[in-house]
Amino acid sequence: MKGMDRRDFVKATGVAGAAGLAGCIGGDDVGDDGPTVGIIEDRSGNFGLVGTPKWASTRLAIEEINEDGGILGEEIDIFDPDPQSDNTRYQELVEQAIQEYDVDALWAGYSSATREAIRPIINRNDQLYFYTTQYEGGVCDQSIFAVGATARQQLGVVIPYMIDEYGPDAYTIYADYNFGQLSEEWTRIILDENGGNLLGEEAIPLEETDFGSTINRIQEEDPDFIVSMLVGAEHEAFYDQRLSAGITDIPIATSTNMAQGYGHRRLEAPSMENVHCGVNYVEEVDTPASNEYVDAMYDRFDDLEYVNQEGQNNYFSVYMWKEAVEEAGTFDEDAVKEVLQEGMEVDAPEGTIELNGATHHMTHNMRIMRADENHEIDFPGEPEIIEPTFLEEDIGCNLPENPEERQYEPFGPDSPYEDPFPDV
Amino acid sequence: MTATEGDTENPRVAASDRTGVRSPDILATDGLTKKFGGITAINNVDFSVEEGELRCLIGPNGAGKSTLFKLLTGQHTPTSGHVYYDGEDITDLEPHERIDRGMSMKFQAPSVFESLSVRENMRTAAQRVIDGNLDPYVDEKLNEFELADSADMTASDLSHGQTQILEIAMALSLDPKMLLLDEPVAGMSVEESEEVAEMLNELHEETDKTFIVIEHDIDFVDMISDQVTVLSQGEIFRQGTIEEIRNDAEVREIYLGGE
Amino acid sequence: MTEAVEKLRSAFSALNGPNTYGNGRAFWTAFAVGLVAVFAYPMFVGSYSAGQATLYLLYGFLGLSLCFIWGYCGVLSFGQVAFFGVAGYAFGVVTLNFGAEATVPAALAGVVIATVVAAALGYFMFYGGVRDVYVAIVTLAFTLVMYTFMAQTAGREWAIGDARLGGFNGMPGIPNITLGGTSFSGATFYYLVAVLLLVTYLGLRVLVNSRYGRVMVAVREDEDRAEMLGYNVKLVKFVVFTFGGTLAGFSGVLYASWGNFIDPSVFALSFAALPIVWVSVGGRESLIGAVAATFGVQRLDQELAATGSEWALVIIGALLLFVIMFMPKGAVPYLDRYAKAGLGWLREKRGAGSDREVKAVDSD
Amino acid sequence: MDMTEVPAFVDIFSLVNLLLQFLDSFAFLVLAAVGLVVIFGMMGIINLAHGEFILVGAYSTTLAAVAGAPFVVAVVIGTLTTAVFGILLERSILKRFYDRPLDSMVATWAISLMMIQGTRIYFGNSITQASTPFGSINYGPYSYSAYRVALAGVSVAVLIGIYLVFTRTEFGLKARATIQDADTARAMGVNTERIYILTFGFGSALAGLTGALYAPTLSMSPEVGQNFLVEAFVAVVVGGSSVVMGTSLAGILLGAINAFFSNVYSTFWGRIALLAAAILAIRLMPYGITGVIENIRDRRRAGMSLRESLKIPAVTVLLGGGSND
Repeated sequence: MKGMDRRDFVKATGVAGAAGLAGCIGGDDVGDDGPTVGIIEDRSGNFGLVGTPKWASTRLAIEEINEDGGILGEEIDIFDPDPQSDNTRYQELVEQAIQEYDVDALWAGYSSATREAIRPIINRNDQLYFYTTQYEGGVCDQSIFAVGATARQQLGVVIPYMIDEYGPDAYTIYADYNFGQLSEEWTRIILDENGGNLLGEEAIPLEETDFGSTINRIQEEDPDFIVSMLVGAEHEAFYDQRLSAGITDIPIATSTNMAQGYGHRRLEAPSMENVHCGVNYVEEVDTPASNEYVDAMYDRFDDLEYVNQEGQNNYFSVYMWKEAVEEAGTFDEDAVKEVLQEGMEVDAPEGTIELNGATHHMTHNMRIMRADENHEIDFPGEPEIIEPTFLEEDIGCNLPENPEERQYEPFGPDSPYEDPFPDV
Repeated sequence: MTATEGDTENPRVAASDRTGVRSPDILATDGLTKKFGGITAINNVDFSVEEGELRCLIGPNGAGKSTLFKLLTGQHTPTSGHVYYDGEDITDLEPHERIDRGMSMKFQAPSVFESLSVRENMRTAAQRVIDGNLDPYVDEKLNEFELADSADMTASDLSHGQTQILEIAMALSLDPKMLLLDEPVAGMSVEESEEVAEMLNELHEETDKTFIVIEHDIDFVDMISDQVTVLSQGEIFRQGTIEEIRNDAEVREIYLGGE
Repeated sequence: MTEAVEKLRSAFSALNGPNTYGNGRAFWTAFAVGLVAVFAYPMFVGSYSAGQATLYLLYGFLGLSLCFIWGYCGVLSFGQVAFFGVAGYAFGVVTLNFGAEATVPAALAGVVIATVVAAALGYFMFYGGVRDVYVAIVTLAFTLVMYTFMAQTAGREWAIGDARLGGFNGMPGIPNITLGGTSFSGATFYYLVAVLLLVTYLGLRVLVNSRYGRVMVAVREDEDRAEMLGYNVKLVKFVVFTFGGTLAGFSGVLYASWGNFIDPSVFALSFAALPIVWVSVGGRESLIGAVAATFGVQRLDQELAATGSEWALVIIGALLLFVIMFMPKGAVPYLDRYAKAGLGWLREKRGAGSDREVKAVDSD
Repeated sequence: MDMTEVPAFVDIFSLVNLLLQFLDSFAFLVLAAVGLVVIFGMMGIINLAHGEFILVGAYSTTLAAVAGAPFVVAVVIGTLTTAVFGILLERSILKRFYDRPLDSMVATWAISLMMIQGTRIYFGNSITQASTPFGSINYGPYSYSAYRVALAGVSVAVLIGIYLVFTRTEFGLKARATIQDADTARAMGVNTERIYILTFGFGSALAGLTGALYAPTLSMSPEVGQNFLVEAFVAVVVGGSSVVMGTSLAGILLGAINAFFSNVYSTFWGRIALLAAAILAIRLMPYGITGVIENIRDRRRAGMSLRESLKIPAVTVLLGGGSND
């Protein structure tokens, strides 16, 4: 790719001696002395709240590795600018990470909008990239390792529980953009698979803070539980209004709230009472591995507010990458990717999980995180390993064989699913 | 109202009589009224000026003189009534369309392009009437108005009197048929006022241009005009020669009462 | 032969006038040096850095568009990014439907749609009697409306042909501008944008120093006076605003092609404020100031972000506040004054050259 | 929403839903806008840091409430803190921009940038949120947050308060005189500098009050003030520069539109309708409702009958076009 650019450049300048000058194009080699990773995670702007633990976890993992002697005897350099929740800035910084710092692996981006903004750059450069946010699922892309839990994994643990516990009738509210819409489609599928029923749904604009009529509509349908894929600080207003409208007795299943933005810590109780989130990890998970990790985080970062689900995903994926590099015996991205694509077992703070080489997704130890009236967290039931089945079984995504760069949707043309509730 | 009835032709006739002999009135208003909020600034005014006339418009503060001007130039839209110019109903025309028909105006507060040079100010006016190279025309005008020495000064650095003259010069550069001057000598020295009066008289005699001048200073009015309209409380109060107006007890009263 | 020289001379003189800073030999010498630097830049920093710099260059059109309408005609638009965004989306929609071969007609379509939207909004405002600071409010409201609307177009129903608007996730996969089989990216795109920007800059110089430029400046200085000189102020503002939309639209097309992506953040308040920042910092009555400040501010912003410092945004804000407080007319007029004083001093010292020449060097 | 299957009594409750939603929307629009409108209408400054003034109010209220202050006390603390903050900012920076309204936009934007990030540096990405006082209003199968409905009452009280301040107090009279013509006001012995300070402080206090009142209902992050900007600017565009009349009528009109579409269709359509109304308003009422009302009033005073005086503005509203003055 770099060679290509140089050819473009020669053509453009038309300078006969430019070939000689090409040696002077030194920008690409800056910081190329040792292995470098890029950590491009939001620490300010809209996603600063949820991005900061991601940044901190990645840093912590790299620092631990360096203290331990590095990888293949080499210390790892870090390039960690602040993209400020701005997608154009992400594009610039990802280019910079790849071209100027020649990063060997990249952790970048909270929202799926950011992922889509940088995906062309990642693909063009065949950059090894870990996208760690829990997301709607379906990205089958040879350069991306989407190691966060997918909607199918999260909803797949929480919705069956809700149906068993509270009854079959659900009402869905979701953020009106790609993540929310696709998650809503998964909700339909999972409800249907588990004998549930969809009474109604509503898409909520991203900037909305007024949920009065939404709550009225929910009351009108009188569901057994609500499925919420609300996103961001604005939508958190729903939980307060739910409390002051007095409907905390209608339990909520969610794939988003609490596990990322730790609403149970930031909102005054009991607005999150009776909220159930399908998670693979949060800092309340009480296992030795988890506690060790959480302690290390707070030791290293004094003013850290929470260790969220995504932070853990960054943390274990750094170690996963380390193992792959060591097995490959080189930092060469293609070689490392080849190792990763053979699949790998990882001991993460959430427990032992597995990378699926064919789809670049992970199995996860899925739990139900529940808040009580004091916002104390418990995890009813046993952690359940859920595999990322959609791409492998339903779509047949097999990246080592067929290196694609696509995102599949549950009701898209290549998917076997049909909308079980076409009238709602 | 009675004062104007005798000498005003019905403007409607003038407007409809396009094919006939042109009315001597270049400008006429018919029942012109303007209200701002609760205040009636101009009340049912029938005002007319003959072509080639030099008319002075006087009246105490708040009599509505400047408002009347703005209604004539289209900067204000009348609440009711009509304005006729050269036999045409121009009530609904935009200001620039009225200027195109040969009006021109000097504002009450000196109004030039302050951050531009004097020459640029003149060019901006001159390019309205001159195609091609502006410089000969601009130089001529600068000389005519004795602004040549300050041509490269920024307009905001001019003295008050010079600023007034620059604005008059710009207004005249358009070669208008009718020029509206709102207090052209306000803030000028006596000498400067006399120069302006002389210039106006010359122009009045040598050209067929029509002038309407709002003026406060009755001595200046004396220097330039013998036809005077007195405006009071938004209505036409008197109209006549300067002598008649000077000797009118009621006019004195409104002036004393008004100020 | 002499005729050609004469033609060249008159073409050059059309570039200069009282409405631009920098008209003399000193300015043009510095300009030539700067130009050489701009064109040599990719040879020293490499294709990647050139690609980065392309972003700042293409923002230059956006900066120029606001400088043109605000600095020269006194119309403060808070909505230049709306035209920028509309054009970018239009470019995306056309190219995603018709492929990379269609980038030229797509670019045209983008610019035309931005122009039409600007014309419609301009007509609403200027013929509706909206003036002064209300123009800023109305254009800002329009931009925020576009933001909210585009952010919620994620559903499958929001598609034009094969192109899904994509809501908050935006529209990925927009191809590079392709001309005669050459796909412009990296250094080639840099040169394309640099040449276009140069041409646009020179064209705008001619325009603002022309008769029409004089009318624009008259409207900026005093609308009533300009109107009483017989200028159709509403029409002038409408035309200038519309053309500003064209320039902003052009910027948007280049942007979509640069990042192969566009999303609703182009309509966000934080982006909408940027052109105002650039133009204020550079000096709103200075075209070169707008371009230079666009480049400078964005570059600095990026450098600060790359440090990862939490103080980056505070520093940017403080810098802006400083400039707007202490150089109210912007950096270029400020520099111009000092350069002029410096040159005058130099000439005095050498005892050579008349005042007249100093004037020729540095305009009035 | 399928109305055919629900029993008839629900329709009455649906009307209550609609009414409460309207009150909620009205309150949000009015409170989002008042601080902005006072500073803009009285001083001609578009305060792009309006959201961050709200942030100051919201944060100080939340900190006070979480520290144990009763909610009403916390609201007063939040409002006063913002007023003091606004006055300090006015004295140190904004007073330099009074004759440069356009530059003041750049300055306030820079201030906004620094304040958001400064808040993040100092307080972190969020602070603990206070919870909403009062409970719910219950009717039939429905309920509504009593607090949000109560805010409608507060917003009306705020509007009345502003009206009284500007018409019945010496400060108000002086302020209006200063805004009309600062030179004359000065000549008449008004300390205009003081008036500017107080007006700015008053506008800041209103923004602070908004932040204080909504503090328990929103997530306390450094961007909390940004939630109000769209509504605030839309209300200014639709209302025009008149503080009390424009803002209240804009609140009623936009609140009704938003409530109707949110309630009958969905939140999404509520928002789209709100924005569409704003766009239409730009076309139809370039000076907002204030402009239309003044136009009608002028015509009434010009001696037309009510019917007649409404006729022309109606035409103007439908076909556009405005007067030059």
